[in-house]
Amino acid sequence: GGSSDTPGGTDGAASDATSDTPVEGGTLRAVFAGAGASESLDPFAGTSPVDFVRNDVIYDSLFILRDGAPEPALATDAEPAADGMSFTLRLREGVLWHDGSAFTADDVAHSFRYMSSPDRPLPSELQMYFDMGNVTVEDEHTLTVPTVQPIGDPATMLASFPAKMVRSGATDFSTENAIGTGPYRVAAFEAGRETRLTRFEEYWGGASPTDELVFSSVSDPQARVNAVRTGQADYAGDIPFSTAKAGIEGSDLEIRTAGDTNRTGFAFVLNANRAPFDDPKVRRAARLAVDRARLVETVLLGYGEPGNDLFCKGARYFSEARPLKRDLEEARRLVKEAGAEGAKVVARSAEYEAGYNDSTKLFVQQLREIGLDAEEQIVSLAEFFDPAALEEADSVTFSSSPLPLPVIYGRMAAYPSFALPDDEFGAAFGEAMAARTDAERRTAWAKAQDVMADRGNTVVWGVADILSLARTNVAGIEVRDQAKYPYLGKAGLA
Amino acid sequence: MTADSSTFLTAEGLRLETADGPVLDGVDLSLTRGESLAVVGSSGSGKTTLALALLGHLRDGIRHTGGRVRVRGADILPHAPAGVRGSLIGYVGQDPGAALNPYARIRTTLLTAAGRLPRGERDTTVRRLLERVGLPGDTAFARRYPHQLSGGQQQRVVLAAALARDPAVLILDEPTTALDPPAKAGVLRELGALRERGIGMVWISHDLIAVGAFADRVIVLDGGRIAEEGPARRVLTAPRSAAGRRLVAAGTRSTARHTRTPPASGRAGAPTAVTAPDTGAPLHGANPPDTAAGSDSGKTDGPVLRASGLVARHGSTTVLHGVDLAVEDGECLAVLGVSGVGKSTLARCLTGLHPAAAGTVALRGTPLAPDVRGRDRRERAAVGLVAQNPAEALHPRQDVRTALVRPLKRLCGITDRAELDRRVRDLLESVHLPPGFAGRLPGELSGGQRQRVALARALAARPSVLICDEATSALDTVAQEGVLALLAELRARTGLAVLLITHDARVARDASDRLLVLADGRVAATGPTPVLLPPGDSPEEQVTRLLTAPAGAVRPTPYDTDRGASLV
Amino acid sequence: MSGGIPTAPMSPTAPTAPTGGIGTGGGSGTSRTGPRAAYAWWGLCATGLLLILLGPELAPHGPTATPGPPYRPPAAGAPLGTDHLGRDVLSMVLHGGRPLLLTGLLAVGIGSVFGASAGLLTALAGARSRLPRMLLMRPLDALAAVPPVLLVLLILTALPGRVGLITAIALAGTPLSARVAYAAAEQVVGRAHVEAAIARGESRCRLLGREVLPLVAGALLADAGIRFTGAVYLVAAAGFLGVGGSSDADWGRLIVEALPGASLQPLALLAPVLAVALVAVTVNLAADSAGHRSRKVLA
Amino acid sequence: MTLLAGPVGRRLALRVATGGALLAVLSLLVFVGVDLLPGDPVTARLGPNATPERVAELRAARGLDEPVLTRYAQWLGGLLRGDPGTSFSGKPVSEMLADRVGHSALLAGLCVLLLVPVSLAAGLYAARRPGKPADRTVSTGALLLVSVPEFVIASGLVLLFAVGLGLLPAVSLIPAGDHPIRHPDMLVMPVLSLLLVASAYSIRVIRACAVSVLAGPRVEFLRLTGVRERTILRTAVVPAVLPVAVQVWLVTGVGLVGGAVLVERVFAYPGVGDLLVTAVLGGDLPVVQAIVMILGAAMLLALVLADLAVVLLTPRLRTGGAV
Ligand SMILES: Nc1ncnc2c1ncn2[C@@H]1O[C@H](COP(=O)(O)OP(=O)(O)OP(=O)(O)O)[C@@H](O)[C@H]1O
Ligand SMILES: Nc1ncnc2c1ncn2[C@@H]1O[C@H](COP(=O)(O)OP(=O)(O)OP(=O)(O)O)[C@@H](O)[C@H]1O
Ligand SMILES: [Mg+2]
Ligand SMILES: [Mg+2]
Repeated sequence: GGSSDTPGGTDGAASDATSDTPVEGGTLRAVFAGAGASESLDPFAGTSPVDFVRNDVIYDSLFILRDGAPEPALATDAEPAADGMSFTLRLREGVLWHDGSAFTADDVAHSFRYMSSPDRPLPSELQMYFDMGNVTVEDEHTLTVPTVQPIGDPATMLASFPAKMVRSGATDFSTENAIGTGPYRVAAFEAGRETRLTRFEEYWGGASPTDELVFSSVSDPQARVNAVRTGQADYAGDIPFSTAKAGIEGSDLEIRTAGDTNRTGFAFVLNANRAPFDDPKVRRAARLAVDRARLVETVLLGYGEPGNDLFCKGARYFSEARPLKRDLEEARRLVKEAGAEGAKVVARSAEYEAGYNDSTKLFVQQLREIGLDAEEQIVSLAEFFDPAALEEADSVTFSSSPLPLPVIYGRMAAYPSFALPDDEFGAAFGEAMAARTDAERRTAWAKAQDVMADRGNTVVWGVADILSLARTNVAGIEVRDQAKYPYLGKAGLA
Repeated sequence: MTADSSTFLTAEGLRLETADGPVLDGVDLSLTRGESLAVVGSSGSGKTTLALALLGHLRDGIRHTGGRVRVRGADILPHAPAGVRGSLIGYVGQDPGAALNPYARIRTTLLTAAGRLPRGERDTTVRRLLERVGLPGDTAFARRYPHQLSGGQQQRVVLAAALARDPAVLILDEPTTALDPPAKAGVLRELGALRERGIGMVWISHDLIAVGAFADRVIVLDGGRIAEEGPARRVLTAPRSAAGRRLVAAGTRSTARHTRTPPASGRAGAPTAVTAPDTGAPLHGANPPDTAAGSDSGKTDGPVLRASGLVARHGSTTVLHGVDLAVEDGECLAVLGVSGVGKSTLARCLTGLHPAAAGTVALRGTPLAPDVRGRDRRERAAVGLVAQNPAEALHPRQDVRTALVRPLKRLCGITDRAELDRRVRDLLESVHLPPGFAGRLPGELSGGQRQRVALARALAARPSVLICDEATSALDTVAQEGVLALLAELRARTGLAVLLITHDARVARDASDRLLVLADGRVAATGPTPVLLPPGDSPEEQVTRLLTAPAGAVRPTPYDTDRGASLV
Repeated sequence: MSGGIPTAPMSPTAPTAPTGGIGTGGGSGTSRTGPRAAYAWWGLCATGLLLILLGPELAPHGPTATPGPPYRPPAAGAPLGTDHLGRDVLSMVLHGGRPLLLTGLLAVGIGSVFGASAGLLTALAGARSRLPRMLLMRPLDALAAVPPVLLVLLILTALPGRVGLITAIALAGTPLSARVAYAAAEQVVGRAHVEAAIARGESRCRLLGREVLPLVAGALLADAGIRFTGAVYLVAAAGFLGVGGSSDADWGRLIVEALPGASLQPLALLAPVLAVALVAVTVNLAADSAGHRSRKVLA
Repeated sequence: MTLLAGPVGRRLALRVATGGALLAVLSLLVFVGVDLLPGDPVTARLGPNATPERVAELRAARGLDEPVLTRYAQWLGGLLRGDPGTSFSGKPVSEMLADRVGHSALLAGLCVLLLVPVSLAAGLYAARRPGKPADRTVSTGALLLVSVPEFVIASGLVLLFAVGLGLLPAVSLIPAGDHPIRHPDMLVMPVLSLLLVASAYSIRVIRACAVSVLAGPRVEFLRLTGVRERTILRTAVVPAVLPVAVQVWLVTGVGLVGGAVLVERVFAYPGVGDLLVTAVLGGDLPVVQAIVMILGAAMLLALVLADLAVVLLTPRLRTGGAV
């Protein structure tokens, strides 16, 4: 069963998880945004939706996320040591690689080393938590993994970051050598164009329904829509709101949402390290000033709802609180009180995702209404995350899908311009990371998010639906970690 | 005048106008099959306009306001029906250089004119056509492009193209102006043969002698009207109209010899010019000459312009192999040579437009840079050139005034507006053009008018040496006489030296002091004109003899030796 | 042309005013649009120009105002509806003309003048001198070898803002302009009147401007006219790449931004496209008629 | 006549030599210029996922903290050995470019192949009727086409032919392992969109040149001698127009190789233009540098060819005549 059975909050859009179950056989053709020639079968190299979606069905992780909670996959258990400074990883037995060899602890040790190698273009973020080079293999199916800070819930971390398992010794991921344990094996691959995958009959989780999966990379959203519309594909991921709003004629097509626990939170992260947002009052004023309804209507075209300034709605331990009401009077008062009237505010943005720049433009106007001298700074993608420039910016436009809370807050803490310098928050965050039981974690996260809600530096103004276009008979599509990268290992045509 | 049944081409009451007035007014004309009709008239009298009208074409700016032109009874104005031009009426334009397609080889031009031919016949057709006009028929020549031909060669190619389709009538607008006497004789023979074969001709010419030998009937145009018409013999011997009388008189009278002033040392134009009474001198009047010609610095002995050992190449072929020449103040040196021998190239070498590959050009003893860009203002002003092709020599978008003002400003440094206007008026007057022409564009001028503008432009800077490359070829006899008289006067009064490149034997004989004959890229002969072309005989025949004589048959004359210059 | 020349009354064929020259020009088939039609045409152009230049003053809303919901169809307050941000399309179009026109015309003007001069100078120097070829054409070749998008990026990095944008567009257009000019002039420079001018020692400026330019102006104007639309979209591309220089309401930007929602609010796309098209057609036809005088003679 | 031995051969040799020198200059400009582009390839690649320490680490690992000239020398060395380096995505640049350059060249080549007859025909058609309604129609039509951006035209074509009529595939989803040439149905609309946009420039320039030639004395003379209009066009007008037109065609064609970004996007065509923009946006400098070098070399080659074409097509220059 899928995770997102909750019906989509938006009228006219079907949920991604339909009640139909796919029938045996056939070919499912799906189009996703790609990264052109830099796409890769290396499961740690890809950065685009099609990379994630493709590599998800070729390779497996140790744990997967389901409803925000870790679920065993190639590993059956990750048990932290008493001091939290290491954990024992037990692997599933009877798992076969696509070439027929058996999956063992050596493969895991190699995978850990490979993904965290400093030579990689994108060394795994897991090394912020685990000492991945110093894994010890206890036996064929057991390993011990040291950590760099106390980690109470290693399974969640292993599930949250792309940590696919590759065969021991694998460094080359050309079409012939892209060997995983997943439900599909590679038949043909051309970066930026197409991947053809055939079913792996010996898959440990039970063979998939569909004979063949074909993924095409199509960067332009309208082109993805056109591909489905004209029958060149069955499923298109991540389509624009305007397409949905305009509607698609054709009785066998439907626009689906990933459900309201799988929405993307859109935010402005305020730089709490410099004036004026170093003053909690001004931060609060900005949150009071933002016209959430208007932003949702304009930027999301109504596909979503106002946010409550906390990231990761839908994730585990998320604090549901009511969004602040817009109150310009109060906001102006706070600004005046903080002596920040006419303060210069630079709102930095790049079109990292659709809607960044538009929301920034509107935000700037709204900030001006409360007496701040706001101006947008729209830059190219390549410049966007330049650390020096980020430190100079007062607000950075940002978004996140409902990642597990440790991931998002860990990331923000690591970025000086995103971090919230607040002792209370820091303590609660540390507690949450080290907590070993569910209850402890729940209280610690509640505490941390209370601080964020009170004087935090994130203005999560809305959560946006993730839309896809599918033929009505496409079934079995699941959301695991992020709805933009759905899991198609169980999908097929009904 | 009504056309009888054999009439092929008629014009009835033809009236063509420009914005300024009529160009042709009530012209009646008829041509029967096989007849040869000559149209003569002073420059600008409307001959070319008439010829074009007979082809059903009006130049821009000319309107058809009355009368008609018919071919075999069908109107061809304002639009000529397909099939008239080329196959019925062939045309040889006044300005071949401007007419040939620069992108087509000679062969292609001829084949295009000949129409559809079986593949096998093409080579022979091209050869036959080229040989008919006295050009080499070999493949290498047929593969040349127009820019690789001399002016005379170009003209003959155009003629060959017109013959290609054996039209019923040929309209020839001054078809021999750029031809040397032997070549001209050849072409005339060829045309005579055509006439024998019953091909009609309308022939526009300034060359009354050729006309007399050739035409059945002559029409004299004057200011766009027919001044008189009649059998050739009668019109040329006893013209009844004033215009006809003028033309004939000028054409048969031996131009008064303009001998050069004695080459006494120290004699120069300067004192003469400066002290000249301010009265009737249109050109070198009130203003002291401001060029080297007039300054006293260069008043040394010896020639004003001397070239020695000039070698010139076009690509890999050498055209001039070491030419020596010298012109003295006030002297007129005529350069003769068959068409294509390199006369224009020589002129361009002297002016620095075609840098010589070897040899020197010296102005009053000072060597000049081979490339005109390397010469200073004085040096540029001192050597004037009237290029062979007047149509190309004038900027199509610049009016006559601008053409004349530029050298005045640039080379004489005159900036005063009134002074400029006065000089422009004087210059135009000196070449017998009305001052109103200052506002015209070259496209609105007749061929002869353009040539006179080009001449006036060359004179504007008051050069010490004037190189005239066929500067009178497009002029009628009256105008020609005027121009030669002007040159003579300038020579006498200001010491202007003239290098006269010409095919016109009569001009060479009557206007020059000395002759220089080019053959095979070398100086074949040189000497005083009276020696080489003694008066009396037909100058054409003498020149033909000179040009066809084996190299070295004519020896340098004592005149050269006694000047101490070895010229051969 | 002939202004100020004393024309003697005796002249049988006194020259007429300059219009005579124009009227008689134009080759065998050129239209003889009367002066009336020409005035009407120029009047229309002038009106359009004025409208564009005054546009920002006429616009009912500011360039950043968002008076309505996004993608609203035409209604009383907003005759062309609103765009993706809820901005009034009419106002945006009115705001977008002036910056675009000024940037475009300036950039194209500079680029074409520079390119044409380089091309003409080189053609004029001819085979005799390699120097202009080496100093002008070869560097331009190198410039041509840099893709325009990258050129824009590089220049805007070094020189942000409108000046950079103008420089970038001008430079992007220069190489081809130079080549078109060179190739066209190459057919003309051998003519005897150019030689005569060289022999007179005319300055290079005069040689280029008076002797050669009029004979190749048609091709150059056609080149510059089309380049103008190229400039419009280079401005848009700069915006698309997130590098500054263009204002919010440049028509190019408006078009790029309106495309995703074209099915919801086609007017937001059509209005700026139409505006660009109108200006492009006008600019080009104006260039044509300006070149009309000079292009009749080339060969 | 052996062309290569004559003046043409000398010119060509010289041009090729200067072309090589220019390429060297270009390489330095490109490397340094691209390096100076704003943005940091490492942060651009890592996005918000990286801590500053990791960024610094990665910069060191990629050798980005060495002086630019050192890196240039290394890069140039690699280039000469046929190795343009490694993309920030970890893939060898050569592998990323391998097919895409060819695919884009195919698109551009097909476009130019059609552009030549289309622009000649339209340009001459208009030029023969200057100022007449036919001329206005062609000119205005061309201008309208060029002023509508290519992605609007491309989208319009998709709406018409793919979504509306269902005649052609909306997206060029070329199967893995296949060459686009094997799927002509997927090439039709991309080529057509490029053609519609690119032809305006050629048409206008050709028209302008042809108008002046047609009004000149040579054509007048040919007409007077009864040469048919068609022959006049072929022998006198086209040759005069070609030297200019060839420049435009070649430069347009090469420009399309890297410049058809938006059309490639609309049709998801696997070309190099999209890659270039993606790489620029993503700060993937090695890829940008390699693409720009390839496009630059192609452009320089095209320019050499264009120069050669002018010489070959202008008899006065071909025969090495006077200035
Ligand atoms: N650009 C050129 N390339 C090659 N050959 C040329 C070129 N120009 C002229 N020639 C050749 O050089 C020779 C000399 O030409 P030039 O024009 O000097 O002759 P010319 O004596 O003036 O003849 P004409 O009396 O017919 O004008 C001719 O044979 C001509 O074919
Ligand atoms: N397009 C024009 N516009 C205005 N006037 C013109 C035009 N063409 C010719 N003329 C004038 O018409 C008159 C006749 O010109 P035409 O060319 O017929 O003379 P022509 O008899 O051939 O003279 P030439 O012997 O000098 O060639 C001249 O005065 C000339 O200036
Ligand atoms: Mg005449
Ligand atoms: Mg000659």
